[in-house]
Amino acid sequence: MTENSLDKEQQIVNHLVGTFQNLTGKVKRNRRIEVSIEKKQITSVLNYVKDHLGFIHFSHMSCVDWLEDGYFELVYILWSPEQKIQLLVKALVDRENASVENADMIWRQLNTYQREIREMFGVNFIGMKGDKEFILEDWDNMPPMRRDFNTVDYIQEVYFERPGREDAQNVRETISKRTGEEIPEVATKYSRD
Amino acid sequence: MPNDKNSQKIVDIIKNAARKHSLFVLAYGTGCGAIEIPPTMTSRYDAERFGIRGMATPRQADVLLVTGYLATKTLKRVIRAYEQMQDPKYVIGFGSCTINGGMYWDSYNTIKLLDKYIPVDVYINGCMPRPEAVITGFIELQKLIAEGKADGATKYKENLDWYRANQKKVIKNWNMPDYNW
Amino acid sequence: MDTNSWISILGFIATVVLAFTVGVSYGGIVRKITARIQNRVGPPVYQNFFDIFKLYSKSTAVNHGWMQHLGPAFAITASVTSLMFIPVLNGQGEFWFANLNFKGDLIFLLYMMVFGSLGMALGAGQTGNPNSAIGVSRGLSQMVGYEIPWVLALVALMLQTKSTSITGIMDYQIAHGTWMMFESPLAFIAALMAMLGMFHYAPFDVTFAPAELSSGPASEFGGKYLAMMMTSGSIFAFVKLALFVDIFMGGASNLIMLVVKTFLLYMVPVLYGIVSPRYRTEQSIRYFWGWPTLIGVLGVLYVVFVR
Amino acid sequence: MNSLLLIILILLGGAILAYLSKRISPMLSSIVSFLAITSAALVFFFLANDQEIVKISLGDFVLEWGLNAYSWIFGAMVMVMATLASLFSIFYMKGKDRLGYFNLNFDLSVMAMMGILFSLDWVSFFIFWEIMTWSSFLIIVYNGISEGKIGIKYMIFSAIGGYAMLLALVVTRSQIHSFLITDLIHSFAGFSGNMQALLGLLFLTAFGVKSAVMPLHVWAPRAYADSPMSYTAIFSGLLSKMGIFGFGIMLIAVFSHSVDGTIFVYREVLAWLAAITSVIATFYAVIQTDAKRLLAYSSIAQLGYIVMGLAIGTKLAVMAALFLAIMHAIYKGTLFMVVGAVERQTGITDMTRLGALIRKMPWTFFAALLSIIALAGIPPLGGFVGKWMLYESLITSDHYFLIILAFLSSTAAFLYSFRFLFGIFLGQEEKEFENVKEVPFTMVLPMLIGSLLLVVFGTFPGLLFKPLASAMSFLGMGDVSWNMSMLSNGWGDHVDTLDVINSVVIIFVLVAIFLGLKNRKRTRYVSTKDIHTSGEIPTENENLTYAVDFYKPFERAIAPVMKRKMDFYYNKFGEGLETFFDFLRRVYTGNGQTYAFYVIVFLVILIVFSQQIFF
Repeated sequence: MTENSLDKEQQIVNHLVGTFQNLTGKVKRNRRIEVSIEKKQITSVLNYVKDHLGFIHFSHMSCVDWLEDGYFELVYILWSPEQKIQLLVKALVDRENASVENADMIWRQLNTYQREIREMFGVNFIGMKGDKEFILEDWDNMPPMRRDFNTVDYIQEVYFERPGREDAQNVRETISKRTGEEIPEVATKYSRD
Repeated sequence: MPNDKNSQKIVDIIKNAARKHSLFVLAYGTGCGAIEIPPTMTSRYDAERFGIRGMATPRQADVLLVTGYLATKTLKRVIRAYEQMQDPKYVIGFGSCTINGGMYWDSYNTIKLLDKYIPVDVYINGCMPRPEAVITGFIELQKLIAEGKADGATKYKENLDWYRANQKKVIKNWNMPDYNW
Repeated sequence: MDTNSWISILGFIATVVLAFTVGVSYGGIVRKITARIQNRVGPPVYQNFFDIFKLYSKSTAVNHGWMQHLGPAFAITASVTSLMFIPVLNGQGEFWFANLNFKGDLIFLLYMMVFGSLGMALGAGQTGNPNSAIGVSRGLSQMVGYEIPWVLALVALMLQTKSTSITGIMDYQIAHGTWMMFESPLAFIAALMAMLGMFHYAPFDVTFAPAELSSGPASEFGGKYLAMMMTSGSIFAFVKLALFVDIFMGGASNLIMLVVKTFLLYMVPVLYGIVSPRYRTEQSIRYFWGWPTLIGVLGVLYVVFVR
Repeated sequence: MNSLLLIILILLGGAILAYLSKRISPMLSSIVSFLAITSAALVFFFLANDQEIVKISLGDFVLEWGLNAYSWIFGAMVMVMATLASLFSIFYMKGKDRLGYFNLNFDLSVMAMMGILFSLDWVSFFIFWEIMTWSSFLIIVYNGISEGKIGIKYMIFSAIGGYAMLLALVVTRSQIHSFLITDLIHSFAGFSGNMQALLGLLFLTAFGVKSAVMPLHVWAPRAYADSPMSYTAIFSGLLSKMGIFGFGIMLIAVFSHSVDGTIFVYREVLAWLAAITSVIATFYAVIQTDAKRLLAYSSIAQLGYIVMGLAIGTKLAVMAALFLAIMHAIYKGTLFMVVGAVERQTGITDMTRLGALIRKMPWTFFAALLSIIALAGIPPLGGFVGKWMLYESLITSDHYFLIILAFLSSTAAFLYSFRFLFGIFLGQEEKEFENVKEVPFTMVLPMLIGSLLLVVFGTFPGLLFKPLASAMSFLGMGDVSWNMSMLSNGWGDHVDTLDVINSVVIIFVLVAIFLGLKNRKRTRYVSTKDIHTSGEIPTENENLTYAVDFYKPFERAIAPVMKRKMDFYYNKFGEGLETFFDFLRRVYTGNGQTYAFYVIVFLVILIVFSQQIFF
C-alpha cells in the first residue's frame, strides 16, 4: 500500500466535515477513519453514512469512561464492505444523567449493544425498547463498569473469601517464599504489581 | 437416609454399594470446564467404566457436577437444579473457580466459595482439571459414598437457614419455591 | 389353594425373574457392546442391575398427582401381563414357564403391549413437562408407523398357519419341522424392519432423544419411577424378543437356546442403531410406510397366492 | 295395558309434560324428562316381553309393533344410555334457556328410537324414523343456526335418506303388497336381481346416512359437536345405532336370502367404504383441536368398524359389530358426557387452552380414562372384546387387507385418545381455570356407571353374548356358541378375558401398592410449574404447555394422504350437494315444523290414496 491510497479515506473525511457542522475527523491510518461528533448528531450521522457512504455494516459499539473529564465516550464502529474502510464515530456524553438518543432503528443489532451499555455504564437511551435487564440480574448497585465502582470493596462486602487466600494474593511470591525459589526477572517485569 | 456416624446398617452398606457404582451425573456446564466433560465421557478416558453416566434432568441425577465459575445469575439456576434432585444427592465442585474464585476472584458478579451456597462433597482442584483429575474426583466421591460420609444433602437440610441466608445475600430477587424434603 | 396353584404361582414368579434378569443383562451387554464399538472399555455387564437397584433406593420427593404414580404401575402391569401370555419355551410339558400362554393370542398381545405405553404416556402427561408431551407425541406417531409392517407380517403368519395364537404358530412350526422365517421370509423381513422401531434404538430414538428433549417422557421421573420404567422396559424387551423367537424362529426348547436366539435377534436393532444417526418423526413414519410395508404386502400376497 | 304402548305413551307424555312444566321451573322440566325415561326403562326391563303385539289400525293400514330378541338388545342399550344421559342432563342444562323445547325433543328422540325398535312394519318404522330425524334436527339448531348451516346440511342428508327409504318402501309394497318387515325378509329371495340391487342400494343409503358411512357422513362432525353434550351422548351413541339396527336387518336377514352376486358386491364395497371411512375419520380426529370435534370424528371412525363387521357378515363379525355397537354407545356416551362436564365447568372444549383438569375433576378423569381405554380397544375393558372379535373375524374370513386398514385406524386412534386425555386433563395448569370444581354428583354418577359397565362387559362379555346370540338367531344366524368369559374364533384360538383381568388386576394392585403408592404420603404434591426447566423458575404467566399442533410430525407424515385430495373431494362433494339441493331450501324452509307438516301431509295423502297408488 502506498501513501497515495489514503486519498479515498481523506475524501470521505472531507465529505463528512463538509456535510455536518461541528464534526471533526481525521484519517487514523490506512483504511481507518475516526470522526468526532456531538451527541445530538448521532442518529443523523449514522443514517447518513449508512445510506450515502456505504457503511452498511455495524461492527461494534462500545463505551469509554473518562472519569477525570466527566464524560462517557460512545464509539460506533462501522465498516464499508465496498471500500474496505472502517469508520469510528465517537460522541461525548456527560457522565451526570447520561442519556443519548436511541439508534437501534438504523441497525437492529444496535439494540443489544445499547442494552449492555445501559446496564454496565448507566447510559440511558431515550426511546429504546426492551426494559428488561440484559445480563446483570437483580443488580441494584452502581453500574459495575464505571470506573468509580470499587470492585474490590464490593466483592469483599458481598462474597466470601477462602481463608488462607489473603496471603496468596501474589501466587508466585508465595510459592517462592515457601520453596525458596528465586523469581525470574521476566516474571517480575511483567507482573501486575 | 439417617446415618449414624459410627455404624452403618447392613442395608445401608448394600445401598451404598449400589449407589457407589451407579452415579448419574447432571453436568452443569457453567464455565470453561464444561469442555473437559466430553473427553472424560468418551473413548479416551471413558468414565462409564465406573458407572458414571450423564443424565439429562435433575430428577434422574445423583451427582451435580458444577464445572467452573458461577455468576450470581447462574448460581440461582444451580441451586434450583440442586433442589430438584432427589435424595441421596452429591455435589462435585470442579476447578479452582468453585473453590476460591480462581481467576475470577475479583469479579463483581461471580461467587467464590461454592460450599457456602450448596454443600459440596468433593472438590476437584485445577484450572482446568484434566479428565484424569475428574475421574479421581469421582472415585473419591465413590469412597465417601461407600463409607456413608457423602452426606451433603443431609447437611443442607439441617443447615438450610444458614445456606438460605448466604444465598439470599447474593440473589436479591428471591422467588424460589420452598424446599422442605 | 392346592399344590398346583402354588406351583403355577411359583412359575409366574420364576418367569418374571427370568425375564427381568435376561432383559436387564441384555441392557448391560448392549452398553458394553456400544462401548466396545466406540473403542471404550464400557461399564460392566451387570451395571444395569446397580442402576435399577440404586434408583429403587432413592427417595421420591415430589409428585404431580396420582396419575404419575399409576403411570409406571400401568407400564409394569402391561409388561408382566404380556409376559404371562407368552410361551417362554415350547413344548407342552414345560412346567415352570407355562403360565397363561394358552389363554391369549397375538392380537390380544398387540393391544396389551400398547397398554404400557399409554400408561407411561399418561403418567408423563400428568407431570406437565412440555418435553414429556413432545416425546409422547413423537412416540405415538412413530408407533403408527411401525405397527403397519408389523401387523402385515403377523397377518401373513396367521394366514399361513391358520391360527392367531402363538402356541398355534409354534405348533405349526414344530409339525412342519421348519421356522417361519424360512417359510415366509418376506414377512420376516418386514417384521424385522418393524422391530427396529419397536426397540426405540437409533435411528428411531427420537422419542427419548436426550440431547433435544431431556429424555422425553421420562423427564420428570426420577428415583423409583425411573426404576419402574427401566424394569418394565427390560421385561418388555424380553417379551418382544421371546415373541419374535416364538413366532419366527420356532421357539426355544430350553433356556440356553432361548438366550442364544433372543440375543442374536436383539443384535439386529442394537447393531443397526449404534451406527445410525437419528430420524425425525415423519421421516421414520415414512420409512416404515415405505419399503417395510411394501415387503409386508408382498409377504401377505406370497402367502395367499403361492403357499 | 300393553307395555310397548305404555313405553311409547310414557315417553310421549313425558315429552309433553316436560314442555309444559318448564313454565313452573326449568329444573322441573329436566327432572320430569328424566323420570319419564327412567320409568319407561323400568317398564322396558321388567314388563316388556316378546309376546306382546300392538296393532293400531289407521284406515287400511295396520301399524304393528312388537319386540324381538334383536330389537330388545338395542332397546336395552337405548333405555340405559338415555336414562344416564337424561340424569346427566338435569344439571348440565341447568340455567340454559328454552329447556322445555330441549327436553321435549330429547324425549321425543328417545320415543322415536324405541318406536323404530318396536316397529314390525315399514310404515311405523318410517314414521318414527322421521320423528327421530326432526327432533334431532331441532336440537342441533338449539344453539341457533350458526355459520356452516349445519342444521340444513343435516336436514338435506336426512332427507336423502328418508326419500331413499320411502322409495324403497313403495317399491317393496309394489312387489309384495305388504309393509311387514318379516315379509320382506322372506320374500326377498324371490325378487329379480335388479330389484334386489335397487332395494339394497336404497336401504343402504337410508341407513348409511344415520350411521355416517363415508360419502354420507358430511353432516356428522359438526352436528355432533354443535348439539348440547347431554344430547350428543345419545345422538352419537344411540341415534347412529338406529342406522346400525337397519343395517343389521338388511345385511344379515334380508341380503342373506339373495341368490344374486350383486349383493355380495354391495357387502364388499360397503366393507371397504367402512374401512376407508374409519381410517380417514381417524386421521381427521387426530388433527382436531376441539374435543367435541375429535369425539365426533372418532364416532364416525368407530361406526366404520361396526358397519365393517356387519358387512363382512360372518357370525363372529356380526357378533363383533353388535358388541362394538353396544360398547360404542356406552363409551362414546360417557365421553360426550365428560366433555359436557368439562364444558359446563370451564366454558370451553378447546384442547389447546384446557389443561391439568385432573387436579380439579378427578372423577371425571377417571370416567374418561376408562372410556378411552375401552375406545382404544386396550384390554381388559369392553372395547377390546369387540375389537378382538372384529379382527379375528376379518382374518378368518380372509379379508387380509381390510384388517390392515382396521389396524391402521385403530393404532392411529391411540393418538387422538391420548390427545383427548392430555389436552383436557393432563399437562400444564392454566391460570384461568384455577377455581374449577368437580361437577355435581348427579353428573358424575352417570359417567361412572357408564365406565363401570365397560369394566363389567370387559370381564364378562358373556353377559352380552347371551342376548346377542339370541338376537342373531332371530336374524337367521342360529347356533352361535358363546362363553361367559372366553372369546374364540373359527380357527379355535381364544382369549380368556377372566384370566386377563385377573392377571392385570393382581399385578396392578401389587405394583401400585408396593411400589407406586407406598411412599406417596412422604412425597410432596407440587404444582405443574415445578418441573425441570433447566434451572429456570417459570413465572406465573409463562407458557409451558405443549398443545398447539400436537401431532405436527404425524400430520406432516400423512400429508400426502390428506393433501388436497380428500379435502378437495369432500368440500366439492359437500358444495355440489348443497348447490344441487339448493331448491330444496325453498321447500324446506329450515324450519322443522314446516318439515314436519310436509311429512304429515304426505302420510295423509299416502293413507287416503293408498288404494289408488298401490293396487
